[in-house]
Amino acid sequence: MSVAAPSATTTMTYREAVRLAMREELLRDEDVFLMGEEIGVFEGSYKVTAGLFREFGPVRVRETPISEEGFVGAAIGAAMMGLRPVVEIMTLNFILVAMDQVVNHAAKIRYMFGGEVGCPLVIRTPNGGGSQLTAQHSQSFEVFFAHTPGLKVVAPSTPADARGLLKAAIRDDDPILVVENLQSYKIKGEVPEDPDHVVEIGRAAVTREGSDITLVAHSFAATRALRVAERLRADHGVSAEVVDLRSLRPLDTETVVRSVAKTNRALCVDEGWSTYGISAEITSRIQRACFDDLDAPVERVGLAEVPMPYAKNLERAALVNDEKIEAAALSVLGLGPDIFSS
Amino acid sequence: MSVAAPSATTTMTYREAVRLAMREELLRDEDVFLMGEEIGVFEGSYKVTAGLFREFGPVRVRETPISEEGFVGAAIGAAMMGLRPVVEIMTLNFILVAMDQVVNHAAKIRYMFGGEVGCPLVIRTPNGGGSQLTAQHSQSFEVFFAHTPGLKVVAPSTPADARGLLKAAIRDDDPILVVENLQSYKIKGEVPEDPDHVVEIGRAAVTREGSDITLVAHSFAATRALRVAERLRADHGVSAEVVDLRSLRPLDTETVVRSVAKTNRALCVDEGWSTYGISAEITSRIQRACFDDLDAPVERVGLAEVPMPYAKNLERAALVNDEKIEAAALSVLGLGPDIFSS
Amino acid sequence: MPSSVAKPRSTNRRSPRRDGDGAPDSSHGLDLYERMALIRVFEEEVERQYKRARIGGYCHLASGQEGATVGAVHPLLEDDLLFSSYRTHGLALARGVDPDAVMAELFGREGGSAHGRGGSMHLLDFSKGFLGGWGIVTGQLPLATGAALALTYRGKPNAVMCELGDAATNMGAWHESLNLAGIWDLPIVFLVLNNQYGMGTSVEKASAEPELYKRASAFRMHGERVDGQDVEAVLGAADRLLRRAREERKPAVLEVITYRYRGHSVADAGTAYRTAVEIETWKERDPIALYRQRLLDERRVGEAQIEAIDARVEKRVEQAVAFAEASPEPPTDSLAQHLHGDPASAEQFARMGPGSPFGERELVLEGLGR
Amino acid sequence: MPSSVAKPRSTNRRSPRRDGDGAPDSSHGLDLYERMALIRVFEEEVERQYKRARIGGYCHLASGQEGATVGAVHPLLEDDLLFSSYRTHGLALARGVDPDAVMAELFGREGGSAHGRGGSMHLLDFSKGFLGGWGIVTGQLPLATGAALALTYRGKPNAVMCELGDAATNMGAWHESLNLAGIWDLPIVFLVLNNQYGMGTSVEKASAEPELYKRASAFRMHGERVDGQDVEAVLGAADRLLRRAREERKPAVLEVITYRYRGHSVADAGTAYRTAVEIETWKERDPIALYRQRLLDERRVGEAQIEAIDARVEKRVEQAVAFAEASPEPPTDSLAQHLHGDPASAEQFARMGPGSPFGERELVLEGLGR
Ligand SMILES: Cc1ncc(C[n+]2csc(CCOP(=O)(O)OP(=O)(O)O)c2C)c(N)n1
Ligand SMILES: Cc1ncc(C[n+]2csc(CCOP(=O)(O)OP(=O)(O)O)c2C)c(N)n1
Ligand SMILES: [Mg+2]
Ligand SMILES: [Mg+2]
Repeated sequence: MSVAAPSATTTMTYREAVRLAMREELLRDEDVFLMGEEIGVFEGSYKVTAGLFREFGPVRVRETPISEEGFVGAAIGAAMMGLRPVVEIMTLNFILVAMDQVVNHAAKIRYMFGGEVGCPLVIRTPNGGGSQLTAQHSQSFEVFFAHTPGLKVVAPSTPADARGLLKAAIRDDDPILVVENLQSYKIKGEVPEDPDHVVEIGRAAVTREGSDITLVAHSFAATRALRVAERLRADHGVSAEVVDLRSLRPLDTETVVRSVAKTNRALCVDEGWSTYGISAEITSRIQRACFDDLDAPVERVGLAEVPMPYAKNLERAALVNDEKIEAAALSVLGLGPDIFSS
Repeated sequence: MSVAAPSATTTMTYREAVRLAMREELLRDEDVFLMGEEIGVFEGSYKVTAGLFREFGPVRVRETPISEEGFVGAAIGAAMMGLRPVVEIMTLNFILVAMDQVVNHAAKIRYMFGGEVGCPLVIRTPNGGGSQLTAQHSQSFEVFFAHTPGLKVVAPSTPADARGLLKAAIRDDDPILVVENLQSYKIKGEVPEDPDHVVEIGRAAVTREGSDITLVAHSFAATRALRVAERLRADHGVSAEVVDLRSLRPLDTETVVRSVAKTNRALCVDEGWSTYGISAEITSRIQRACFDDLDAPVERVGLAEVPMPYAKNLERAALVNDEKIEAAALSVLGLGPDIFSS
Repeated sequence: MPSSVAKPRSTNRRSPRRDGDGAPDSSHGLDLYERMALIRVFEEEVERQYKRARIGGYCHLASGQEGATVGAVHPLLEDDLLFSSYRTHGLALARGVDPDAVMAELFGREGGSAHGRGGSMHLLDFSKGFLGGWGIVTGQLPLATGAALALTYRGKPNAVMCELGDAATNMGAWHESLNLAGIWDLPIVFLVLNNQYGMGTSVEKASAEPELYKRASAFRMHGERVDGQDVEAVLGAADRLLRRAREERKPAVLEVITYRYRGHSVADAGTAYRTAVEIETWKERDPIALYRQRLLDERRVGEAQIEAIDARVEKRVEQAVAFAEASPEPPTDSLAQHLHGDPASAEQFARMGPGSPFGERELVLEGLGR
Repeated sequence: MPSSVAKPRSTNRRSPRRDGDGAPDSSHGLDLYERMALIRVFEEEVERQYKRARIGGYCHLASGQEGATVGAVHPLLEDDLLFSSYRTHGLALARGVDPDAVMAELFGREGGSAHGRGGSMHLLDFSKGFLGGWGIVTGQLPLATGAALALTYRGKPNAVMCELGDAATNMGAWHESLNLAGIWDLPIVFLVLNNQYGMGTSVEKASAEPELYKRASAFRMHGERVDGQDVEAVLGAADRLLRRAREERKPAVLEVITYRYRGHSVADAGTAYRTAVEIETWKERDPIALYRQRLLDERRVGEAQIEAIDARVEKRVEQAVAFAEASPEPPTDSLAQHLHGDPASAEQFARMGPGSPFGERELVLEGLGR
């Protein structure tokens, strides 16, 4: 496995990058197969698997009925036998019906049997809000899985990471949840051509250097953070550093802490609910490791703490957006109104 | 509803207090009924419902087959119709098969339908470790529910709170998870005799006053925290304040913050995994509100981040215990070895 | 503030246009026709409005299924209850939910049946005994089972009908719900609208027993199958099973064979997994056209009456659009409203404070009325 | 370090004591008897050791079910796979898992089949095709279905047997697993050990169709019922269905009627929900006593042979206890071992640091070998 970034790249969308990763791994390893609802003839609800059924046929690209508990469990069982299933859950929301299989089985198998059997399983699924998908269909509760020992959870924000982390996950011997994002699928970016290029699990990326504040984010929020950093520079002369976590469990505390030790201020952003969310853990770790470095409390921006409403204006008000992140960053920097104290 | 503590009390166990709460509410309101596996003839897997089936019969105390998704959902549907089901899940672990009904249905119903229908549901279930129950049967992932807007989550540690909070939950018009604890069932304490005494949801309790450090905990960890506070006094002359959260959502940030503003140091303890756990949120809120007050980083003690092992010695090493809490408190106080820096 | 826990009404009148044994008379025929026509025209308008971006999110049409929908829903009594999946417009309209409120919901307006919070998948009108509108496949089955339990608990003589799709019968919640209904003798009819596909997957591919009504036997439950393109056949079967549910407290499965002309949702062309010929063949047995022809052939009604209905229906849908357009957006500062219903909630959350400034701050400070 | 992903062995020899068509010969009879006797004696010892607090946690005995267990497991070929619930001692022993490793597991020792991490509910021996030992009711069904899929995927001629209890047939995962096995033509036999109760709830109370084998019909699947107190009858049926699974790739349900004498677990007296008479009546048809009598009656074996077996079995169990006692506890500093299997895991977690000092510190610093 080469991990240094190779030079030759191609431009493609995040969606294409995910597809490419699956195609390459299907070609590379006969034990790899895909499973999920509508991933074959229908080409995937979000067209991520388009073309793969035609190329690899119904055994390698196995269409399932709607029965997430059954087929996620079947994938776990197949993984125990040494196969490497890559399961698509149509959106993260639907994993709740398979929660027991993921949390009480996949995560526990190796440990509970004293290492006698493994579970090299990948579940990939998009999270995220927007597009008026409403309460039962717009959630970002990846924190449930990040909380669970025995699982690994990654959440790429760029096409290169989407391909590189999915490939790493497929080659990894442990159960991994790969969190994609509905808003990210159309993002374009450079992707290394080397079919053996993978992105290491457990390494955050400093996607923008800066000196005044650290924005910590993952998934689509990391894309937003980059945009906001630009705005902060252009409109306020603020130099923001952006840390894209990429991996939620393992979590690269070191990279986050190194950045905050430099900038002395941190804002954690994610698309989920803040309370008991991803950003709670990041905050906890920063305040411990950077206790003497911080010039202001670590703050968070997240989804309004309600189920996602349908009406456009309400949904807009609920979602994280660039303006909210910017206002929060300015507040942390003492450059805008203090929006945090209640 | 009287909320001031009445004078007349009776001594009983936590288990008896939970039972009494159910009995009183069954007598008070015909819309209240119990549901769950083995809660009737068998009298409950942990005997919490003992005697109630005999007294109230099979309609008010409804035994269910093993099908948590089905009967939790049925309770939600009955609650939509205005009944007040009190569901026992044998232990928290088994709620995972009903996760979709709890998180994607109960929590969302009122909001998603614009307030047109409610869901006055109570789910009560014990969490916790110990007794070698192993990986699939010893978990404390109440953080999943505390993270979910639309739910309320309470976690009493004393017999009085067990009764008072369960009664408050049954009378509340919203879906509530009441987290009991296998280790707490045998705890004895004073319980008010007034059948209308309830404990307000959303209020933490300062169960011990102190000036040097605040121990923040819930459920059985709050019981341990009190014991450790005594040890700290006796062995080290330390004056520890203990805040028993009692309610995880809503969370009484004010009471926690008031305490830490006084003691300038905080240690969060819970029986679950720390990473992305309850204590992450508590820490986040303390570091924000007490930024200028803290003399040391907020620290946490939790379960070792592995599935629960069976072997006695491993289980003991994994669990939170008084010694670990004490060592952590001393470390936060600068009175013992620094066990937090890696 | 609405009462925090809605209670079902206690009256139990039969709907006026039903005669004693479920066989429809001629005005009844017109009524059935009108309901089907309304649904069809309404959904065609929905698709247009979706394309104009006045409706968003997931939006599932059921054109072709009107015979199944109207036939199954019609025999419900006023105090019976109806639950449905996300393909819910037709079922709501058939149940008598106000088309204005349905269209306004799709537009995301305060005048919508869920005040703009729910959208296409989450219609609900408790006063009509229409209990949603649910987005997770089979999520509604346990709920409907619980509603039937509540009827029994309260000694009501009514029944519940719970609609689901063919593919939903492969979910675990189907099994658990039917088992509970069976052992508890609940008055509930599980209405399987078998439109041949779950998204792009055929029944044969997804279900080891593709004759879905036979799955009832796993619960010693009665199951039967009926032609969904024949609205009266559906009505007859549904009426029979509902009576049995009410009177004998016996659950049942009613499988209705039907077809959706459009894709799974408006985002799906619906052509990748089935042929144009197949779609055309089904259109030849369009439930509305067939029923119109039958009413005319049997001289139960005249052309003029039908045409009057067609015109009325068009008007009704136009009116619904006008209502929806005129209805205001929910106030943006009501974002946190309706999260909790207990009057003490504001006080309970008063000491929590915001997790993030755009988090529950609104919730605590505004939504709950401080 | 063990290979991170275990692979099933490729040999596919029939077990030596089986003849061509499943009818047991006389040495076979002794073998069946011995296996049943071993399980009985082993479990009686387990209860004693539990009472001496050398075994802890949940502990579910199956005395009375030995005919069902041994009969069903015996016809498995070497490369077939067996999954079970938490009532697993008998199934593990019947499958040939070393009694030493089973007892050591119950004692929580490093020499246990799961190196003391799993305990009573989580026995596993991949080398014997015994894949657990699972604690969530029906949790093992999807897994077993996936293992059958893996056999098919790899072109293996083998089958899976998946044990579950009667009450487990009320869970959704039962339905989903059987449906998948049905549509995918998987070689799997779902073995329902119907011991009349799920904890304290009778089959009649819990299952709308109490003739559980009939539930197979919801998947157009073959189902049958057999008397579990007759080990040879069980063996014959299991053998037939396993052959069919291997040769025709057809799943099936085998319901075995049996009884557990003890409570649900050692913590349950087992008397609140059933009468002493009921228990005694079942004991009259004890599978081991019946089979011993039959072997003697049919003169397939002599008293002396039986007595020799009884003695051997006692010795074997004593030896298992001795082994378990001698086996060391897992090293306490190995707490985090086995959490992850990928060799890169230590490096992946290297930058995480502890969430709490007793949290993943061990994990990062010790468990993963730094
Ligand atoms: C648990 C779950 N999994 C997947 C989905 C996505 N999904 C929505 S509708 C649908 C197909 C359902 O088909 P069917 O039950 O036949 O109903 P129809 O759409 O034909 O009315 C799927 C897969 C979902 N909503 N819930
Ligand atoms: C999902 C889930 N719910 C509840 C339990 C608790 N529980 C363990 S065994 C059992 C009874 C199972 O009965 P049955 O399937 O008949 O098997 P038996 O115990 O008779 O062998 C229950 C309720 C569990 N382990 N998992
Ligand atoms: Mg369908
Ligand atoms: Mg049983």
